[in-house]
Amino acid sequence: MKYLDEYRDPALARRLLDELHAVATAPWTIMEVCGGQTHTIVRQGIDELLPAGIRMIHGPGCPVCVTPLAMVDKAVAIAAQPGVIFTSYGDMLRVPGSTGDLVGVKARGGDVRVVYSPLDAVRLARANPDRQVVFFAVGFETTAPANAMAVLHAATTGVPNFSVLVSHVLVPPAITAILDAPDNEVRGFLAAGHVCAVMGFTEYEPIAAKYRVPIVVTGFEPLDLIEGILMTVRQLEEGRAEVENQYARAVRRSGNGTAQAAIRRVFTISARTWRGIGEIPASGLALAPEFAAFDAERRFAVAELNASEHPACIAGQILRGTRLPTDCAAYGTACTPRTPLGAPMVSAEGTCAAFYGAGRRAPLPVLEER
Amino acid sequence: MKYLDEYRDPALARRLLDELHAVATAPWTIMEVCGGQTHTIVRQGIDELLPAGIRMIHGPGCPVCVTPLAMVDKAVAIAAQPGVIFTSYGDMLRVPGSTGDLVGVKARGGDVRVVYSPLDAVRLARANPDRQVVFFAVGFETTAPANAMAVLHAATTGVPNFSVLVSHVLVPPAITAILDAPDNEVRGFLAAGHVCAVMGFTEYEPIAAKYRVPIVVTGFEPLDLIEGILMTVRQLEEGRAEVENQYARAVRRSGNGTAQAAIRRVFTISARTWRGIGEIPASGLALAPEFAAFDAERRFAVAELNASEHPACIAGQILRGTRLPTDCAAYGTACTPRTPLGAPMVSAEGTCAAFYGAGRRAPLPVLEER
Amino acid sequence: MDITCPMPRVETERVLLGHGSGGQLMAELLGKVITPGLVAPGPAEDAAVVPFEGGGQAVLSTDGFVVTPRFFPGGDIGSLAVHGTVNDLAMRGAAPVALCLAYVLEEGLPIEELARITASVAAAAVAVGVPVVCGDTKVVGRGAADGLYVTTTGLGVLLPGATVSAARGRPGDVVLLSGPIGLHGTAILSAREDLGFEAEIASDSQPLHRLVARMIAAGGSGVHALRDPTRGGLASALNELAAASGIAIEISEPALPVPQPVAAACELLGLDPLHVANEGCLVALVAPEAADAVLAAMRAGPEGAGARQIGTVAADPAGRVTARTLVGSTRIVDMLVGEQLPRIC
Amino acid sequence: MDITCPMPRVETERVLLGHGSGGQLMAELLGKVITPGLVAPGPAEDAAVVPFEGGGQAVLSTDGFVVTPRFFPGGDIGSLAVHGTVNDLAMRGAAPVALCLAYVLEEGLPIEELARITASVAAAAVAVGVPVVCGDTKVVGRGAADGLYVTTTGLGVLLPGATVSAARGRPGDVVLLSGPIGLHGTAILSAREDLGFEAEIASDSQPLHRLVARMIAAGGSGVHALRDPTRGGLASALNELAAASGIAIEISEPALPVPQPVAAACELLGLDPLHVANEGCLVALVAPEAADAVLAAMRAGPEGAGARQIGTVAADPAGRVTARTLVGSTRIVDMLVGEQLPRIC
Amino acid sequence: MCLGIPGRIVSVQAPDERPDLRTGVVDFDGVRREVCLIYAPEAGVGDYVVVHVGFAISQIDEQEAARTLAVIRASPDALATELGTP
Amino acid sequence: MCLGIPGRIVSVQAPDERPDLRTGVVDFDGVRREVCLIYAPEAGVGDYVVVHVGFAISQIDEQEAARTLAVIRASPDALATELGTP
Ligand code: SF4
Ligand code: SF4
Ligand SMILES: [Mg+2]
Ligand SMILES: [Mg+2]
Ligand SMILES: [Mg+2]
Ligand SMILES: [Mg+2]
Ligand SMILES: [Mg+2]
Ligand SMILES: [Mg+2]
Ligand SMILES: [Mg+2]
Ligand SMILES: [Mg+2]
Ligand SMILES: [Mg+2]
Ligand SMILES: [Mg+2]
Repeated sequence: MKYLDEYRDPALARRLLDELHAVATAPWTIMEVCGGQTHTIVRQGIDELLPAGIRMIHGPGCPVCVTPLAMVDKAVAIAAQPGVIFTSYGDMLRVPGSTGDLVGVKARGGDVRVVYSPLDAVRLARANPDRQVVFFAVGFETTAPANAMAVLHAATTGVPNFSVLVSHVLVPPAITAILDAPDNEVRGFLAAGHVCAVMGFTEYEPIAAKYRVPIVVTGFEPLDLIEGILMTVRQLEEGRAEVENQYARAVRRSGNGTAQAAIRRVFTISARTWRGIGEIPASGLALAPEFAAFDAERRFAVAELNASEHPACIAGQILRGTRLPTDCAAYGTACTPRTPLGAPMVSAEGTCAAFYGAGRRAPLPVLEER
Repeated sequence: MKYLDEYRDPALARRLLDELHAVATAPWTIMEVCGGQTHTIVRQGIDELLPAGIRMIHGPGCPVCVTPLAMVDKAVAIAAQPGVIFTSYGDMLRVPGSTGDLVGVKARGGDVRVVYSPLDAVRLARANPDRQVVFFAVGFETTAPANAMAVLHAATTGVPNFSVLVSHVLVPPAITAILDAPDNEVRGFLAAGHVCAVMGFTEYEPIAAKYRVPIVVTGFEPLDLIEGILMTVRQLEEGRAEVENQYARAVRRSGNGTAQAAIRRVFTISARTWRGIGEIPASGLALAPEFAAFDAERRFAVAELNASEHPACIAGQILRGTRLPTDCAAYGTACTPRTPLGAPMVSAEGTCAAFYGAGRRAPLPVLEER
Repeated sequence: MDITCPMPRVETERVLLGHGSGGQLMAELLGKVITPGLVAPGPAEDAAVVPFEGGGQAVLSTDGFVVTPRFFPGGDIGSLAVHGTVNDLAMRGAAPVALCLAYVLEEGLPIEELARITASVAAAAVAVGVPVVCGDTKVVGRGAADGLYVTTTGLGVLLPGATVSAARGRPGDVVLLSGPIGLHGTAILSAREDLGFEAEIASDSQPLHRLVARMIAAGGSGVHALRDPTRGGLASALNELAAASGIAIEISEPALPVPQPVAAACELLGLDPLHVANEGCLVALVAPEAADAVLAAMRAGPEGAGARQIGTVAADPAGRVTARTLVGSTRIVDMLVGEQLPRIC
Repeated sequence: MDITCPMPRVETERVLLGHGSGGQLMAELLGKVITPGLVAPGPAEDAAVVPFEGGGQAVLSTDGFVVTPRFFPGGDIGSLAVHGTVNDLAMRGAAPVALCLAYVLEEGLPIEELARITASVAAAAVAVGVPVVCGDTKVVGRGAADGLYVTTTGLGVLLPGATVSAARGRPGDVVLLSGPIGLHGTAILSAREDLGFEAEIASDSQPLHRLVARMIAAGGSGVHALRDPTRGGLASALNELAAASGIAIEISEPALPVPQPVAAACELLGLDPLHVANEGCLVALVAPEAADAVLAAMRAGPEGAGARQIGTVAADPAGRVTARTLVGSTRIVDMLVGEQLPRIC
Repeated sequence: MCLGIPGRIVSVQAPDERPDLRTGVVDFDGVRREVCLIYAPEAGVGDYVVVHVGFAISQIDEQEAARTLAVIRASPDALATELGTP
Repeated sequence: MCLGIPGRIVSVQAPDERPDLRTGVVDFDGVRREVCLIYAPEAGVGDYVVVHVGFAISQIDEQEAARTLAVIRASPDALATELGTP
C-alpha cells in the first residue's frame, strides 16, 4: 500500500539501524508511548536490532491496557442489561473486569457487538429505536474526534436511544506522570503520531523543556520507528531536549483544528484513573454538560464499583519501566494472556504479554484434526 | 387406560357388530358429527365392518375443517405482526388461509406456539408482559368453557396483553342446516359425546322431533361408536326418532351447569361462517361486550378479508354427504393433503383426506438414509 | 387448473419444522430438493455400502442430532449420537469400526455441559466398542444454535453373511419388532417443559449392533431388511421398507408393544404411537424359514428380550402398509404428513 | 495464590466464539474438555487413519461448516463443505473415496436457497470426482440455527507411497506453501455487511487432492507433513506442525505471498494475515532432497502455480515457530488467542 | 373434535381465598398433568374425570360405565351361538 | 493505539444543505470503505488521507512523505561503505 510499503523497505531500515549503531554511544531508555508503535516494534523485532544500550519501554498508550477495572465493570454491567445493544471497538471485548469480560456477557445472552466506527453504533441505534444502544468510547486523542462526532451526530439528528460510556484519556498528562515518578528511568519519548495528527505537538514542547527530555513525534512503520529512535538518540547524545517531528507526512505542528474543535465542543477535561498507574488529574475527557443526556453512566445509573487490582500485580512499575515482568511472582503462572491479572498482560502489546509471547513455553497441543 | 381399554375389547365389538348386522335390514345414512368420532371410525376401520347398507357420513365436527378461510387469514395476519406471540392448539397450524398457514408464519419469523391448554397461553402472557399474546380460540361447545375460563382468568387477574381470536361454533345449528338442505340424505346422527358432556342433550330433543331423526349421544371408543350406530339403526328400523344417550358414563341430560354458565358469561351467540357450508345464523359464539377488551380482532384491527374458497371445491356437498370426493375434479390432483384446496382435505379426519389416505397412491419415496 | 388468489395456500417456499419430522414433508424435500443430482438414485437405506480398496466394501452412515432437551430420561444427546449412527450401520448389516464426531456449539453453552455430553459420547462409544477417531468443533454466535448439535458419522464393515437392504423385503417375509415402541419420543415430549406433562418414561436409546450380529449369525441372508424406526416412527420405517422393496406389509395393531405411558401420552396429545420416534428398537423383514431362529437370537439378548412378530409381507398392493385394527378391520398406515403436533380434535 | 474478589476475571465457564477460532482458546477447549477420554492421544492430524478389513487402512475426516454469509465471492457453504473435507483427507495423503453430508436446517430457510447450496455440493463433488453416498437432514426451530449448517465426512484411501503425518516433520525439512494466504478469511469479512468494507476478493476455496497426489508422486515418503491452514490461519497450522513433530519452524515473512487486498484489509482491521483463514492452500514440510521435485510437481497444476518455499525446519526450540521479519529481525509466530476481532489499537 | 381422556385425580389444590378455583394433578396411566377442576366441583382424589385441553369437563359415572359394558356383554355372542356354546 | 491507515479518496458525497458533512469512499489497495471527511475539509478525490475508525484524521502531505524517504535514502549505507562501493 502506498505510504506504508515504502516505509518497510528492509535496505533502508538497515541503513537507519547502521546509523543508529554509529550514533549511540551511551545506554538510553526510551519509551514509545503508543500501543500501535509497540505493535510494530514487537512484530518486526525492531528492539532486537537496536544497539545494546538502547532499551525500549512500552508505554501506556493502549486503551485496552489503561482502561481501569472499574470502567470495564461498568461496561459489563450496562451490556448485561436487557434491551441494551452494547457496541465497542474489538479491542475492549476481552479485557477482564472484576466480574468478567464483554465476551462473557455476550456468551451469557447480552447483545454485544463490535463496530469499526462509532458512526456505525449511531446507525445501529437509528435502526433499533426500541433498544438502547451504548457505545464504549475509549481511546486517546486520535479517537476522540470520531467519538465526539458520533455524539454530535446523535444530538443533531435526534437519536435519543444512543449513549456513550466515556473512558477517554490524554497523552501529555501520562507522560508527565511517568516523568514525575521518583524512580523514572525514561530519558526520551517517541510521541504517538496519530495523536499528534489530531492535537499537533505544541503541548509537548513545555514538557520537553521542563523535564529535559527529547520527544520525537513518530509514525508507525518500521522506518518511522527506527528513524524516530535515531532522532531521539541523536538528541540524547547531543544533549538536546526538543520536540521533533519524524512523521511530517501526517502531522502538522498545530494538528487538526476541526478535530480539536469537535473534541472541545463535546468533551471537557477531567481526572481519569489509568489502569496500573492510578488517578492522574486532568488526564482524560468527560462529556460536556451540554451532552449529559448521552452519558451512559447517567442513563443506566451503574453503581460505582470499588474494583481493586490484583495485589501481586506490579503493573505500575512495569508501565514506568522500573521493573520487568519476570520480577512479578504471578508472571506466567497465575497471570497469562488467557487469564491476565493485570493490564500489561491483557493486550498483545502489553509488556507482560509481549514477554510471555517471546518466552519459552510449549505451545498448547491441538489434539483434534481440522 | 381405565375407561378406554374396556371399550376397545375386540370380542365385545364383534358381538355388537353381529347384532348390528342382525338388526339392519334397510340402507341408512348416518352422520357422526364429531371429528374425534371420525378419527376412531377411520383409524379402526369400523365403517368397513358395518352392514353394506349402513353408510357413515363424516360430519362438520372438526374445528380444523370448519374454520373459515377468512378467519385463518386473520390469524395469519395477527401472528405475523411483530411483538405478537400467537398461540394455538396444534390442530390449526397447518390449515391454509388464502395467504398461507401458521407454520409458514412461524417459518418466516413469526412467534407461533402450540399450547395444550388456553391457560398456558395466559401464563405465557403473564411471563411476557411486553409482548402481545393472542390465543386462537377455536372449537365447539366442549372447548368453549376452557377458552371462556382463560378470558375470565385474564380479566380477573389483570393480564392486559392477552387476547383471543374467537372462532367458536355450535353443533345444533349445524345439524339443523344439514337437515334443512333439500338434498339431505342423513337419516340419523351420532351426537358428539364431549359436546354433550358440557351442554347436555336437551337441545337435540326438538330437532329429533321436528326432523324425525334419531340422535344418539355417543362416545369415542370403538364399542361406543358401534353401540351408538346400533342404537341409531335400531331407532331407524323401529321408526323411532328420539335422543338417546350411549355415553352415559360421561354425559348427563342437562350437561355441566358450571361450564355452561362460564360460556354464557363470556360469550354471546352469533352468526358464524362454516367453511364448506357458508354462514349459519346463531351457530357460533362471540365475546360478550363485557370482554371486548380481550378481542384480538379489535385489538389488532385486522382488515376483513373477502376470502373465497376454490371454485372447484365441492366441500359443501361432501360435508352434507350428497357427493363423494371422487366426484371432485381437483381431488388427488390439485388437491391433496399436502396442498389442500378445501376444508375436507385439511385434517386427517376430513372426508377427502380420508378417501385420499385409503386410495391407491404410491408412497413418496424417501431416498435418504436415516 | 387455474388457481386465482385468494385461495388456500400452504407454505411451500420455506423450510418447515415438518420437513425434518421423518414424514411425507421430509420425503418431499428429499425427493425434490436434496437428492436429485446429489446422491445416486436407489432405495432408502440407513447406511451406504461403498466399494473400497481391493474389492472390499465399507459401510458409511451420517446423522445430525439436534434433540432438545439435551438431557432426557434414558440418555442425552451424546449417547444418542453414538447409538443412532451405530444403529444405522447395523441396519445395513455392518459392525461399527470407527466414529467421527462434529460439534456445532452455541456461544454461551456452559462448558461443564459440554464436558458432560462429551463424557457421555465417550462412555457410549466405549460401551459399543467403537473408537472415536476424529472430530471437529465449531462455535456459532449466541442465538445461532440451540446450545449444541452433534453430527456423528460411522464407518462399518459388513458382518459375514450379511446381505441386508431396505430393498430386499420379499412377499412371505415375516415382520419382526425387537421391542416396545414410542418410548424415545414420549420421553422427549415429557421432558419438554412447555406442554406441562410429566411421565416416568425413559428413552429406549441403546446400541443395536450386537442384536443385529446375533440376527445375522442366526439367519444369514434370510435377514432381508432392517430398519430402526427413529423419526417418523414405525409407520415411516414400514412405509420406507414397503416402498424400497415394492411389497405390501400388513401389521397387527394388537400385536404392537405400546407401553402404557406411551399409549397415555399419545391419547392425551392426539398422537399416533406409530408416528412416535424410537432409538433402541428395530423392525426386520425376515424370510419365513429363518424367522424362528432369528426371533430366538433376538430374544437371546437384552435389546431383543421383547422381540415378537408383528406382521407379514405380501406382494400387493406394492408400497402399501396396512394394519389389522383392534376391532378386526384394516386401515392404511400412513406416514406422518409434517410435524407431529399435539391436537385437541 | 489467594485470589480475592473483585479481581480481573475472564469468562471461563461458557463457550465463547473464540473457542471455535482455531487458536489458543480452541486448543485449550479441545485439550481440557473434548479430547480427554474421547479420542486416543496423538498428534493433531487433519484426518484419522483407521485399520480396516484385512490389514488395510481407511482415512476419515469430519468437519462442520457454519460460515456466514453462506454465499461469498469464490464459493458458498456447499462447495466449501466438499473442499474442506476433501482437503483434510488429502492432508493425510489420502484420495477421497466417498462423502457423507449432514444438514441442520433452520425453519424458514428459503427452499430455493437449500436447492442452490445442494446443487453447489453436487457440482463440487463431481468436480472432485467423489460421490456423496449418504446424507441426513435435520430441521431446527426458527432462531435455533443461522439458516443452514453442513457437516461433511470423508472416507479416503491412502495414496501409494504416502506416509504423511503432522508428526513427521524433521529438522532440515523445507517449508513449502502452495499459494497466497488470507483470501478466504478476507473474502468472508468483506462479504459481511456489518463492517462496511467492500473488496473484490474471492475465497481460495478449492480442492487440493490432485495437488497432493502430484506431490506424493514426486516426493514419496519425502513429503513429511501437510496441513491446510484453515481457521487460525498459517500461524496455527505451523504451530500445530511444530508441536506435533517436536520441531522448530522458521519462516521468512517477506517470502509470504499476501495479496494486496488481503494486506490492506488486515491493516485496516488490525488483523495478522498469518491468522486469517484459507481454504485452498496447503503448507508442507518436505525432506530437503525431495524439495525441488515436490515444488516442481506443485507448480505443475493450477492449485500450486504460486508454490514457493517459505521457511525451514530446525531442531530447537522444539514446538516454536519464528518469522524472519521484514527488517531482518525475528519474532515469535504465535497462535491467535481467541476470536479474531477487528481492533483500533 | 374434542379429544377427552379419562384420568384419575391424584391430588387437589385450591387457593385458600378461592376454594372454587381448584386444580388437581391427574394421572393417565403414568402420565401426569395439572388440570383445572373448576368445572368438576364434586370430583376429588381418586375420582376419574374426562380431561379436555387441561380442564376436567365431566366426572365419570362409574356405575353407568359398568352398566354400558354389562349391556354389551349381555348381548348375544353370535359366534358362541353358532357353535352352540353359551 | 490509533491504527491509522492511508488510503486514496475515490469519491466524495455531501448533503446539499450541509456541504461540510462530507463523506467519501476511500480505497485501500482494493478494499473500500465509506469514510467521514468532516475532519479533512481540504481533501478531495485522489488525495490520500489517514483513516482511523472511519474518519479521515489527516491528509497526507506528499512532499513531506517524499522528503522523509529521501532523507533516509541519503543516509550512508554502511554495507556499501564497508564494501567500498558508493
Ligand atoms: S505478569 Fe500479570 S500480574 Fe505480573 S505485572 Fe504483569 S500483568 Fe501484573
Ligand atoms: S378434493 Fe379438495 S377440492 Fe375437492 S371437494 Fe375435497 S377438499 Fe374440495
Ligand atoms: Mg475440523
Ligand atoms: Mg478442515
Ligand atoms: Mg485441516
Ligand atoms: Mg439420518
Ligand atoms: Mg439414524
Ligand atoms: Mg435409521
Ligand atoms: Mg444415518
Ligand atoms: Mg439459544
Ligand atoms: Mg476435518
Ligand atoms: Mg436466524
